[in-house]
Amino acid sequence: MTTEIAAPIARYRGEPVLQLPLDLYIPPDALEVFLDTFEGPLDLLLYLIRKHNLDVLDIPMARLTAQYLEYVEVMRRKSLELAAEYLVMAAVLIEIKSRMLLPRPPSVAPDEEDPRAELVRRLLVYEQMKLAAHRLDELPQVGRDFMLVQVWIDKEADLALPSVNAEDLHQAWLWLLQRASVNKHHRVTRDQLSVREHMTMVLRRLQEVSFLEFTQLFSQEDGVPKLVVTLLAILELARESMIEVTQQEPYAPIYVKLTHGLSVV
Amino acid sequence: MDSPSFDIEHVKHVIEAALLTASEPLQLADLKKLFDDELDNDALQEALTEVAQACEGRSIELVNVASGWRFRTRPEYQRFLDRMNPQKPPRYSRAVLETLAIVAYKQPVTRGDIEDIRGVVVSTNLIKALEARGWIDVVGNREVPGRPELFATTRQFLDDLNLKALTDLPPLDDLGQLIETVAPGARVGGEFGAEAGDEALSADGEETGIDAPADIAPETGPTLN
Amino acid sequence: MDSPSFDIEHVKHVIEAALLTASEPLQLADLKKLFDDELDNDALQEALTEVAQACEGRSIELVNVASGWRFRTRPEYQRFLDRMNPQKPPRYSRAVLETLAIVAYKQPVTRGDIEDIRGVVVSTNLIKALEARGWIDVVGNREVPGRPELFATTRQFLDDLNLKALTDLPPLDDLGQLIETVAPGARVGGEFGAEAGDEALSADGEETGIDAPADIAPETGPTLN
Repeated sequence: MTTEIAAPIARYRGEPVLQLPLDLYIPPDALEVFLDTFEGPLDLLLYLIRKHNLDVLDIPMARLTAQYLEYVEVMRRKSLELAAEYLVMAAVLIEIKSRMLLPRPPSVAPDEEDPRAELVRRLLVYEQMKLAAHRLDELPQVGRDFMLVQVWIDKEADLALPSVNAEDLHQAWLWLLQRASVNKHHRVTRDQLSVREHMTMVLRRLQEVSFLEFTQLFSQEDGVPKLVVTLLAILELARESMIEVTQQEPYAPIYVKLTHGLSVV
Repeated sequence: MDSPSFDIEHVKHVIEAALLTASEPLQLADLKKLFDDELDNDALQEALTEVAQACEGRSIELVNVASGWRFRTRPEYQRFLDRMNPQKPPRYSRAVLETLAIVAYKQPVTRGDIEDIRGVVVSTNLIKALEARGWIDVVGNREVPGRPELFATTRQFLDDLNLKALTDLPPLDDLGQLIETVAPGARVGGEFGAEAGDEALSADGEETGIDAPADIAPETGPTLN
Repeated sequence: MDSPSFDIEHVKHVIEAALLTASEPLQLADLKKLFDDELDNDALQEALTEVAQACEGRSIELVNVASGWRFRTRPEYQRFLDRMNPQKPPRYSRAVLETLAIVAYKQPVTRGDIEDIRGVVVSTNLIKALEARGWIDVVGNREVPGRPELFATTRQFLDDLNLKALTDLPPLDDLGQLIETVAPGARVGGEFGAEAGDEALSADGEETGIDAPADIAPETGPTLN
């Protein structure tokens, strides 16, 4: 290179880069987050290429592969959950690199592809879509950037009831997550739902009668899972002070009733 | 308001936009929220009157019903609208759907629980509408001051949604991955120095948050979440 | 029509009432049903133009989207409306947005196509979220083993983004331009000189197929890498 040290070899985000960073330094604490920042190996590779201002048509494979592997290695050392795609890409990079090291006969057929061509094609197509996604998100969107007009029609005969399906509830929950940023908090799995469902069932039964003996809430035909779920439901109801569980003395029957014994609602 | 910057034309336009897009009638208190500067009732009333007057001779009118102000079509236009009729079933508002989702997934819940999760007040009308539809009902009271009613979904809800049990509802486990939880600036994946720190923080917050759900699901303890 | 009783004011009012109350965009064919007398397209179009003009300077506007005509609020009023109603649709994660972009620009695509372009597995939930939003749906199957489903964007997707056709989407950067992203002076030549041997590739990328977008167009079907 004829360039003197003082002349920036590139500008990255407006900052002059005087020297190419020798490695990609990732603060250990940020690593997991760093991994989350990328949508996969292609995204990571693009980042490395763009960050170092590499020529996409002439990717220095040895350098890129080394950095990529270093990154993957750190992830493994940290025992982070490493998506399989990252390992597959590592193999692809190594393969390309080794093919490039093979000496080429001078009479190389003109139609022989550069070993990097396929990778480059994928990177560019991905980058194209990544940019498109960004622009798509910037388009004004109904409900977010503008609203639809809906004027009331005063019409008594209109008894058509809105319909709802399970997917609507799914979508509604997404809205909730978004607004409250509660993503990790509301883990509702099938098991928990089942407990919740049984809590409702127990409450409904207690509404019909003022109290029940504990054992009456269980039925022998129920399988073990159901018995357990029912027990969990009763415990949870008691914990949330929705029911009272009482026992006069040891070994006496246990009674369950609505708190305050109110069956009138 | 005698603030010199009070621009009645602007106020009218904003009010009109709100009234034309609201799914329910709006009260003066709702309309006030539209503006940063405190707007007094007189100014609002004046703007409403002018918006109403601007509708004269048009097909819609601004009316004040029990629950607030709303636009409606003038009855004489009904016969034309009927011709177009392909009565598409109306859709529930997002407020209704969210409330229903909370009752379905977190039952039994009080109105307070719903409000905590949604972050907004839940109107009585909304609860009543779901009760009238036969989809939710009261299954008890929680033993806390005020003894709030506990709502749960009904058998009919399952029937109408063609479900056999609540467990047939779509699981919600990994929905969190679908929405943006990081700062929008972080998306380009370009620089991660400064932002990485913030994200690390929120990642931590999330983990500890699991043990302290009190702010979102008050009475529901850690065991169920 | 040149019927003497043709009253454009009346037509405008009726059209406006229909558009203000409709839950979906209306097409000319829908609007025609509003009138007993046959109304020709020119007259309707004229009335629509006048209704649209009457909105100038107001907070709503009449727009023509993929499924027809409808009113919407102008985006500059959104910040006021947000104050009253903090509920916003979810801001999707990059994974969702990239998937949406691939379906929008490369449709029809299979899940496998999406995974090939993104280089990662695409979760079922992600696809479901876009389907539930009504933005993508299945339009067929590709005739290869497994008959994978082909996804495309819906009319509602265009409507929700206020677009009339897919051609209104922001244009893609062409691949050639992405290659140029590196400033000419920024070549790293020296340091990687040893490897930079094959100038052939960078000199005429065409032979390598990099400049030939046909290669990556959806028509190439299942071979799409």
